[in-house]
Amino acid sequence: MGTALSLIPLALLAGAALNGFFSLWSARGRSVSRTLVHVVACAAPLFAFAMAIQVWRGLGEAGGRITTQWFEWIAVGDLRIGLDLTADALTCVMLLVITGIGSLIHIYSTAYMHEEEGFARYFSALNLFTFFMTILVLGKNLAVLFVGWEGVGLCSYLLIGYWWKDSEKATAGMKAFVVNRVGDFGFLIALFLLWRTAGTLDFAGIQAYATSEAGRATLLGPSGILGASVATLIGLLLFWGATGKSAQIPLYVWLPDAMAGPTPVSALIHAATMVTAGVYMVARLNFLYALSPVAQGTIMVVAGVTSLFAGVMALAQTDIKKVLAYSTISQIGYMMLGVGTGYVAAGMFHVVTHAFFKAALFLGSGSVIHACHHEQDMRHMGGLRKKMPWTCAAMTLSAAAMAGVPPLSGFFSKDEILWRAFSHGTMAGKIGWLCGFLGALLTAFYMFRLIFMTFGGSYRGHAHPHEVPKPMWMTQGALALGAAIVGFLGVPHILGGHDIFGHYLAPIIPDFAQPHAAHGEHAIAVEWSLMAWSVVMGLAGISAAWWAYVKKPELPGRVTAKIPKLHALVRDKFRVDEAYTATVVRPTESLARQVVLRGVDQGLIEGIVNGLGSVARLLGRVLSFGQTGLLRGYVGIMILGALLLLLSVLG
Amino acid sequence: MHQVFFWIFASVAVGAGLLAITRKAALHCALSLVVSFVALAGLYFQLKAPFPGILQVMLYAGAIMVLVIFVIMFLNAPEEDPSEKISKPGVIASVFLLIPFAALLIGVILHSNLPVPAAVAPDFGTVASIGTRLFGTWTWVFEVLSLLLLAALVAAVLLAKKRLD
Amino acid sequence: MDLIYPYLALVVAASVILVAKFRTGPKGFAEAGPIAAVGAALAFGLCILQWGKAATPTTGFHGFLLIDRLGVLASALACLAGAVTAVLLPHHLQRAGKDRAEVYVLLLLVIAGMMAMVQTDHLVGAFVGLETLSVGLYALSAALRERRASVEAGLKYFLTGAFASGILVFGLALVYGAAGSFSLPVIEAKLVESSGLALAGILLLLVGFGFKLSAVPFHMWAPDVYEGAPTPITGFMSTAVKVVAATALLRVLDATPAFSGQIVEAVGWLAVLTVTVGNLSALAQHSVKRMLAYSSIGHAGYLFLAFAAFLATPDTAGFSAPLAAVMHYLIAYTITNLGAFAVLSALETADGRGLTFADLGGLKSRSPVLAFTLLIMMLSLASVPLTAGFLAKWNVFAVLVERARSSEGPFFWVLLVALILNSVIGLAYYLRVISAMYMRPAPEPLPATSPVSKVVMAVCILLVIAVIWLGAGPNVLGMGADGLFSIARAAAG
Amino acid sequence: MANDPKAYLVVSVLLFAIGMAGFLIRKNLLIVFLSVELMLNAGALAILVFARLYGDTDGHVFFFLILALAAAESAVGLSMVIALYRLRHKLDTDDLVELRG
Repeated sequence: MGTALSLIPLALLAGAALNGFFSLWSARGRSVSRTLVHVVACAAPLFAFAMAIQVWRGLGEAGGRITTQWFEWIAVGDLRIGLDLTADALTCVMLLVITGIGSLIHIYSTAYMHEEEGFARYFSALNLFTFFMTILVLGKNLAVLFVGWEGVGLCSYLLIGYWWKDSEKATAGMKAFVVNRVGDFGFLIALFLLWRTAGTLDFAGIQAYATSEAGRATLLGPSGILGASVATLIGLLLFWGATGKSAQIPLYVWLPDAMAGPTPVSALIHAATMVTAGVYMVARLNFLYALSPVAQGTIMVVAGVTSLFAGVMALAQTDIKKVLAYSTISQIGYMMLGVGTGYVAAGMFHVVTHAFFKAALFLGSGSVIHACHHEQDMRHMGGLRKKMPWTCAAMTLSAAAMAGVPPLSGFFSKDEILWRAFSHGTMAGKIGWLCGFLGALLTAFYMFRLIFMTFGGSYRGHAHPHEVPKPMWMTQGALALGAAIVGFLGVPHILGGHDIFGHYLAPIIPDFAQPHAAHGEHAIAVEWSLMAWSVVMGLAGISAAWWAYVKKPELPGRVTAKIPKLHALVRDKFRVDEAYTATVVRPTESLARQVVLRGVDQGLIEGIVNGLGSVARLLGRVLSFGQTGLLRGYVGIMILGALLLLLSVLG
Repeated sequence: MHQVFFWIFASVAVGAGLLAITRKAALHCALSLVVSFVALAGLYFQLKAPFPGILQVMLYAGAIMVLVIFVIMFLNAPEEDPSEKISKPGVIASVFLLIPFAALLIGVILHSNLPVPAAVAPDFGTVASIGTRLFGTWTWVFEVLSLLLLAALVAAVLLAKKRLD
Repeated sequence: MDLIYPYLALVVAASVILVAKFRTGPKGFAEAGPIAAVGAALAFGLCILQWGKAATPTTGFHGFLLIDRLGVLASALACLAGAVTAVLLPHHLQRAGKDRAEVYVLLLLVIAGMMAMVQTDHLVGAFVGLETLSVGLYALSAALRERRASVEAGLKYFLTGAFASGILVFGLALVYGAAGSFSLPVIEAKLVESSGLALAGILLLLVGFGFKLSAVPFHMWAPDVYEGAPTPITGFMSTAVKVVAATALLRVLDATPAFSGQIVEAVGWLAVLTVTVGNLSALAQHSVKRMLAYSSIGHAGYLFLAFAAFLATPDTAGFSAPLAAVMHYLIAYTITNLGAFAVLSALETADGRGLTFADLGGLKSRSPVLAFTLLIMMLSLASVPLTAGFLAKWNVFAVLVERARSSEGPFFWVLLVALILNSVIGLAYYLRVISAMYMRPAPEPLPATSPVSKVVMAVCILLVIAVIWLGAGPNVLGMGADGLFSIARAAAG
Repeated sequence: MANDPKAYLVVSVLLFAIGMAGFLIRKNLLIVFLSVELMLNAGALAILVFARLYGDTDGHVFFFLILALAAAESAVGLSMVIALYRLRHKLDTDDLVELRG
């Protein structure tokens, strides 16, 4: 069984290496068979998927945990970290999603990237990305997870910048990378704190420590920083890292820009897998968060606000991929809210369902863009229902799932999250619920706005849209079908279901209990009424979209005209980018970012380049103080340094 | 008598040293330095180091400085060269940096507990004692030194030879 | 006698080149490069062979030559750097239209000087070794004497270096005055309590070694000299010199434990200054070579951070973790930086104009091997996981965390924050190189580069393998991620 | 030794500082070069003082080494000065500013 586990990443790595080789080969001007590249590219994740299924099925008899050790990787003093892999229920969920949905997206890509140059390089990076993603979820300790964490970031950066001739895309990749580094900063500090506190980075070891008497006492003890406990400090720093990777407030800014990459990349990386890494990490360390209500509360509030805020921004986008980008941020907010409640199965369930419907939506939007000759503006679409029936069906089904129409998957997963947040019994839980609840209305509205603008009415563009090739519509159809039915894995008890998903994850959740037990019978009544309310909100959103974009299509224009300022504000994404420029970017990030930008191209991120350019020039001046080439100056500074050294020590 | 000679040698060494960095013409500077070095040799004799004193006069003042003076006379353009001037910011920096620096070191020295001068063997500081030490126990350093001199030789050839390639 | 086999290899190779050059005269002597490379590689191999025996330190030449693992490791790194440089130099010199056998003689002598500097615990022995390498490097910097930049680099290095030598001599004098001997074991026995004279002497030594290590504020020469010197020589200077200077400084600091407490803060602040100035200045550069010059100043800062931890760690029997961290860092840094400069030197144009970021555009398709090499080297310098550079920095980090937790006051936390922040800054400019190679189009018109020899390519590939293996590889034949640590640990034992 | 050894050491410090000052105030390469010699001699004087104090011949040997070093440095330094003179016909340190920033 350990072999199967090892084969998952190794197969993907082999695929990446082979395709990398092909890429080098073709860079030398030799021709490489497309079919061969495609076969290698798709075989790797498919094989990994098969192995993942095997691991999943063998998990029960292996006692819920399969571990395999590769080799000792870091040995620094008392710290010994192995490159070890482990799989438990949580890992299996992620593995199946990554390799399963990953395979479909690889297949889709073979058709989508048909006309592109450098396809071998593209598939090499895609395989490599999947490899790192499996490493991320398979890691037995935080260090291995971090390797995957960095690796997926790097691949994302390569893939976003895939069309490197387009400087804007190259910059988007850079932005993603740099913002993620800001998050990694917190993550790394947390890593070291954890190591110094628990003496290990192994998940099992940390868990044993966190549940031992002494460990508990230390983690709950003061950390010496702002009165937070050690567990709170570590938890918040880890969440800081997660906000970067999982695009939560305040580090979400990179995700919409990352949509510059090829659409299948957006589907795989920026919807289905990588962005859920932060959710996975919080879920993985749920025993740690269980010790810190403050950290949990912070997560719930931040996640709730993110889901609402991103939903609002999705409303005003006209670029089809931007709508999906903001909706992804919003949906990850739901996931975070779910894991933030401590009942991680709720969040993880949404990870799964979201992977299906969001991947289907992205692939669908890719098909639409493909059909409309690289047109991304929904105002130049419309009426595609007749021209692309398969795509239309798949996207509508997925949108309905996301909007929470029962009995599609999104309904069950989102409902579970909202209910857990509501019954969390804290103020933060209530805030999170309220935001998520309002967000549900927005979700339904902007999703169906997208559907109606794209497929409803008549065609407003100039291209000649047509249905996409078979591998494309079939994969998105498969995903949409999944989006429709996967929800039945988590039908709650009150609807006569067994919450199979929740029970499957029960071993990794320390206090797996239904709130009913704590709150008694009336909790069931609450659950019922929340559910009904959510459904009403979802339907209300859909109706509003129908009313606004089908029944009275002139209405949005009138509304916009009435409240131009508000609309402009929303359309400009609340001017967050600008606010960033003024507050965060300039003092901290500017140094790094500016030079990166200058190196990449001048004038890329709107409006800030000039300001940052002068900052960097100034900095260069200040730091090359005395670097005039004059020997006398050099010696003078040396003497000054020696004098100060002597004075400070002898004095 | 010893005292008097010390003051003479010391003041000549320091005074000539000062002239060596303040005279306008490079040639004058070099000649002042030779004077300073000869005065230093006198101090070395007082320190019971006759062989270093002789080396100082013969090799330093004699050979090395002659080489420098040769180069100066070869290269220096006869007319007034702006580079002969003394840099004013340099003077200010010297005053602000080096006076505290020297004062600090002098303070350290004056407050240190130096040992009472040991009684020395009669052959202390002679060619024989230094030679025995250098070629006896210090052979390794001598070997490395030979590498240093070889490197300097090759470097001089590399840099100054006119037609090398 | 077997103690000096590595020296013999170097000196014999140097003599062969000299004699052959005399015989061929002005025609030039094309085999000089290969002979020098073989000589240095042979010396490297002989150092490796000494490793086992060096577990118990032996002395020779009346105690002046000391063969211990610390010295053997540093010597081996110097030989390795020298061998790689000797491989890169012919290409570089031919492109400049020069065929200068003397350069290789000097290179070999410099390596011998480096070995002499670290394989001794006698201050004068170390000093003479240091001067040998300095004199050689002054000349090597100016080796392209028809180029103004090269001569200027040589002269600047010479004048500032001679100044630093003067300070070093005075520092030696003060230490000698306090202890009555130049021998480090004697000094350690004599200087049991702090004295002003000795402290001033040690600080002046710190300035002298800090100069060689290009620690701020004694670094001013470094960017100019690194930029002006022939690129392979710059690579050599930025690696081998740092290795031996750091090792020798460690020996001095190790022998003066009575003063550690007094200078630890000063060293720490030097470190903070060095990392910050190095990394921030690197951000502002246009020339890749100059950027790498500042980056190497930044890396000297990381070494100084480990020095601070070393000084603050109580002297105990057994190995010292900060010392091991320094050696670990030096191994990783040497290999990585050599790789970076190998690529840089291969890419340079005949006119000697410095490479800008734009010149790197589209390198991934123009020369995939060189681009990939530079990619890996940049990742390693930025200490991205799975590279040698990551483990090395992790080690420095670990010893700082250790100090921060066991010492009073926030001082080591400040150092820790400096390390983290600068690592983030560092990423920005290393990434800039990667983005130029992989994301930007090729410059128009393409710079006229000459074809790169197979040997240089092979060296690049070997260095890439080494960086990845030492960062993530299994422990095979004593090498690999884990093996690297045990080597550093053994050297620090 | 009739005098206080500290007096000799003060002379040595003064010469050392004068040598350093030469670096700061002069532009002529050759004079800067002379300043190096001054600094080295200051160190040599201090070492001879201490050698006398301890009655230790090692100091004298080191003096010999400094002398050899000075010779080697002057050989390299002067040949570099000549190389520069061939290129620029100037001996001004302020002229060495092509590399900077």
